[in-house]
Amino acid sequence: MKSAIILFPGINRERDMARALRLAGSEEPVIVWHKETSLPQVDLIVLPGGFSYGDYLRCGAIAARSPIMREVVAKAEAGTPVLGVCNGFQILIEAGLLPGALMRNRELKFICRDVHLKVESNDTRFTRQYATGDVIRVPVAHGEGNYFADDETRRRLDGDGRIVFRYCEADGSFSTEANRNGSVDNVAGILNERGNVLGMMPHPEDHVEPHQGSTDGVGIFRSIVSAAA
Amino acid sequence: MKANVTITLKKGVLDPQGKAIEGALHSLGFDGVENVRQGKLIELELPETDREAARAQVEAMCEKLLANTVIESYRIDLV
Amino acid sequence: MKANVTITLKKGVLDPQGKAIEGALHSLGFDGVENVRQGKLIELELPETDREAARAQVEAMCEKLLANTVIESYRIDLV
Amino acid sequence: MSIPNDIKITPELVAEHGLKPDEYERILELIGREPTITELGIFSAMWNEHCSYKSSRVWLKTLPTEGPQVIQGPGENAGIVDIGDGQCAVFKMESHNHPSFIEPHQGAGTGVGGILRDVFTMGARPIAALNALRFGDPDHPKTRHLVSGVVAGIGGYGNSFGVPTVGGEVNFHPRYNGNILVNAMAVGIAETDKVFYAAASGVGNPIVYLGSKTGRDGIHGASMASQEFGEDSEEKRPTVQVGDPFAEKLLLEACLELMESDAVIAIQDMGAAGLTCSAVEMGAKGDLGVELDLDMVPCREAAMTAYEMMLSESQERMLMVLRPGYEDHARAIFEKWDLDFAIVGRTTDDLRFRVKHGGDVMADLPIKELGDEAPCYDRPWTETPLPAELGASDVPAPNSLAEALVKMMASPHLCSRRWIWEQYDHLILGNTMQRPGGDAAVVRVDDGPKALAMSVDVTPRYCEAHPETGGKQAVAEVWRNITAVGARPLAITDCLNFGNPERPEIMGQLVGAIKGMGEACRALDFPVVSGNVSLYNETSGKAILPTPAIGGVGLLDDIDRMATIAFKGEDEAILLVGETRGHLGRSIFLQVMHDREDGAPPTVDLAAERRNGQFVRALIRDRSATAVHDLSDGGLAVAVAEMALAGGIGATLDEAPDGVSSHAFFFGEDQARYVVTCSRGSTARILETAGKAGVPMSAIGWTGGDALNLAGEDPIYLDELRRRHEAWLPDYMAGWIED
Ligand SMILES: Nc1ncnc2c1ncn2[C@@H]1O[C@H](COP(=O)(O)OP(=O)(O)O)[C@@H](O)[C@H]1O
Ligand SMILES: [Mg+2]
Repeated sequence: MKSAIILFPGINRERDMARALRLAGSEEPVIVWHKETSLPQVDLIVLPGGFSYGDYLRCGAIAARSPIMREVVAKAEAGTPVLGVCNGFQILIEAGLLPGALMRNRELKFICRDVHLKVESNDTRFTRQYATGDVIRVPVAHGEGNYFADDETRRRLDGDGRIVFRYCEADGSFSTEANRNGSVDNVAGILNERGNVLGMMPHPEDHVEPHQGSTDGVGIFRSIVSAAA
Repeated sequence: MKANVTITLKKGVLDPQGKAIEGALHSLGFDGVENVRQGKLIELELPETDREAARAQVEAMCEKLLANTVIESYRIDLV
Repeated sequence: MKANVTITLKKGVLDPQGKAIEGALHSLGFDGVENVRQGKLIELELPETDREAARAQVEAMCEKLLANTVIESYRIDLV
Repeated sequence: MSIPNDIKITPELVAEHGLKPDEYERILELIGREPTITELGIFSAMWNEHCSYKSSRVWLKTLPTEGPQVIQGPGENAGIVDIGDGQCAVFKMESHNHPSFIEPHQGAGTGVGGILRDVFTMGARPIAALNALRFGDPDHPKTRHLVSGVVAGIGGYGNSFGVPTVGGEVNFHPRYNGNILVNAMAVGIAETDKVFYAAASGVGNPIVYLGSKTGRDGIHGASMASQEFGEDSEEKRPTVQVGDPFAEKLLLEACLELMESDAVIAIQDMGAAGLTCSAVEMGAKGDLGVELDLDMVPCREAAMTAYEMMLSESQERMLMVLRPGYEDHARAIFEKWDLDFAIVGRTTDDLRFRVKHGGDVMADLPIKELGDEAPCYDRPWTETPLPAELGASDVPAPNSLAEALVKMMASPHLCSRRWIWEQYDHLILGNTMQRPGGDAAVVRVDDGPKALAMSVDVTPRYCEAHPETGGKQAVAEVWRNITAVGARPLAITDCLNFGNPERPEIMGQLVGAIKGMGEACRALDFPVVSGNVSLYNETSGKAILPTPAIGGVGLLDDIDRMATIAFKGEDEAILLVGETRGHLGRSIFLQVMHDREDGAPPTVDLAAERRNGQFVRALIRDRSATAVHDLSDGGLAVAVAEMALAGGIGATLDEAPDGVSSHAFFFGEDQARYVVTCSRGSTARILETAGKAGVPMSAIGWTGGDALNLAGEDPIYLDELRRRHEAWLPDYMAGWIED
């Protein structure tokens, strides 16, 4: 599998992402600088985490308007799978590839800790290695992951099965405590209509080796690799 | 010409910062304060001297970058 | 009574946000824009009806919480 | 605030620059004329305590700084130790105390930025950050605001920059009410044959300015850091620097990218006293003169004077000497990263530091003397006498050991610091093998199997009682923490925070601490490779507790042979390593249960430290130990409680041995001790090996269940203990615990 990682100034989890892709069997990802205007032919485009442009103005806002994003949008519309994690999710939203908004965490503080996610659907190219209903443990590390969407958007997302991950307790139950950033409907990750663009706040790429405390995140990367095969 | 752009969350959009500030004000003893909302102010200068043209330019900036019109509305004041 | 508090960085204090926004505006083609500075706007309502008393209260809120007076200055508008 | 260069130098002006009359006399002698105001500013920056170490230099020289592992000791931006495979670890700790008190968020943030810069200036990519924080009494009206600002500032900077903040420590004590301490440490990895130093070489080589623009930030910041706070300091409100972690991240990437070529001859970050310090250091270290043309310096404010540009402490800036011919290559890289790049001067052969602005020479000084001839004081000092020992019988036993333990674990001194480290991204880079909460943080190097272990420690209440013992203990505790994860301690950095050295008793504290540190470093083969001194931490004549913070780094050869504090299974034996006499003087037990801080600190037996530590490390290496924790604040019961909470498994502890009273046994803070668990089957063998090695070791209980049972006491259920242990900090910060 060939993949490209888009590098915006201030992005800082590109190494974590590249390692996770390698471990899942991808070729070494190509790093594409934000000032580029074209992308190589790849099976996956990744927007990794970090603080593009310092998260100034709004998280992801400035990066979403950089030259490479026109190409990312075009490829996404043509069906290339796109994964945006954390800041990458924020950029996808700002670029209009995913609906809604990501606001300051409920308690206004940055949160770095492990969370549990419920895999709401394994009928996606990003989650086929899981079973629907699986609970996985992966870390979050963000200050603005509080997902918001208006009622209609939420209903549509839910109805179309496009809410892929929800924050939950270890036993899979939903609670306010498990939803520390305050997201509506405990949303942690969503798909676009066509099913080829996934945005999520948690960092599966940091739970891919036993030494990191869990390998629960590796399923996402293996799913992508197997879907591309 | 100088322009001040005020960007506020649309009505109905939850404002976690405003809420937190309100809570903090209450615990500092400012009991009656309510409906606290936080927004952004962006000041800028542009070479354009014609007011209408300037407003149009700043409006374009807002639409393209400064505001996230999904959740925010903006107001432009030329000074 | 409603109050709008505008909080801006004092002169000379580095404004990394303003700098980044300015850069982004330039690369979007708004070449001439300069001196972009970002501030905060806080809107609130308070039960006080006397203007002077209200102003004094909001001032106290600014000093105690809303503004970081080491690097920021604030302006209060009662509406 | 435009300052003309021909302003008359008055005694007042000299005093305002923090220079003593005799120091000014020395300047006159050195240059043979009255200095210009720009020159006075340059002298004040170079000769203040912060840059010149004038009060501490004679004593710092006594610290051991060498060893086969040391590649670079003190004297550069950071220390360097060999970690094998052609790689080295680059690290240093620095204080940002005064700025953090004035503006906690920006002050702490720029402190982190400064220390990260020190590390990547040398060509290392930062892989971890740590911080040692001291705040005033929780009841003091400013404390909450300071905690919240400092933590947000450290997190805000490190998170955005992209370095995991993996460890640190926090104390609360009324003696820090007016002077909090924010000490930040950074650790990076470089290839040993690709490290960069500050010394310039070659005449006529271009000096380039990189990074962000210069503003009027923190002018006099360095002098501020060397002045005692007065009651009016809050009114003075000096210009504080605002950090831009985004710019720093770009600076990191641009510098490392440029360093891949042969372009860089010398590099120095602009920290305290910005352009002045960095330029003088590059020249003086390379035996070269430096000429700067300030017209070329990128400024973000209009009409800045030479004086202002030379003293500005704007952040995220670097100075480099480039190999001629590489200018365009360097410029292209910095422009790619949207950073400023300007050629602002060149090296000369006349050993002068010459600064031009608008065609005029604003300063022309002998460059070597600026550093070498800085005042150096052997200040008078008085030794702190060792307080009388406090016997266990002088300390009333609690009604219930169990209740005392819960109370201690729920106190500000021992409660969980989760509220703090969850605001730090401690996982970024994917190499954090031990998160905050254990003995030492462990961060893997690349894809392993090698890892670095690191810890910062000092016990100020011991240092207050007897600085020499406290200095020794601090080094020993760092060494022990690194040992407890299975790593081999390599070297330390330090941050010596004290009051006004012009007072002999304070100077005596500094001297004592350094003596103790030196002794411990020698005994443990744990040399000092970098550090920082912060003096004048006093308000209205009241000094902080003497706080020589020590940051240590160790090497773990294989992450598969690493220990953690968590109990691993039911029914394992709990063993105590080291001798327990039950020392309660200056203990947390004494403080929490009796509101007392008296007695002598525990004795530090360095031979025992070494012997016991080596034994524990061997147990970890041969996988005999299933969990390991060193004993420190709160003693045995607290250590076992922490192990139980971490593993979610309870424990039952036997009674105190004959001759030691129960409360002294469970809460005493004797040094050189560890708690280790092992399978039941291996207990006898391990005890026998310990006996042969002369290591005191005894079985004291076993793991299992959902509660902690101290001999003869009601069970302490882990759920309840956890709730109490986790509650204090978040409750306090939410304002639920009244001032
Ligand atoms: N307490 C100390 N112990 C050992 N080395 C020290 C100590 N204090 C300062 N140093 C060393 O002196 C040099 C100058 O320190 P400093 O001025 O703080 O560095 P920087 O210019 O990077 O801020 C550094 O190499 C530092 O490691
Ligand atoms: Mg330095």
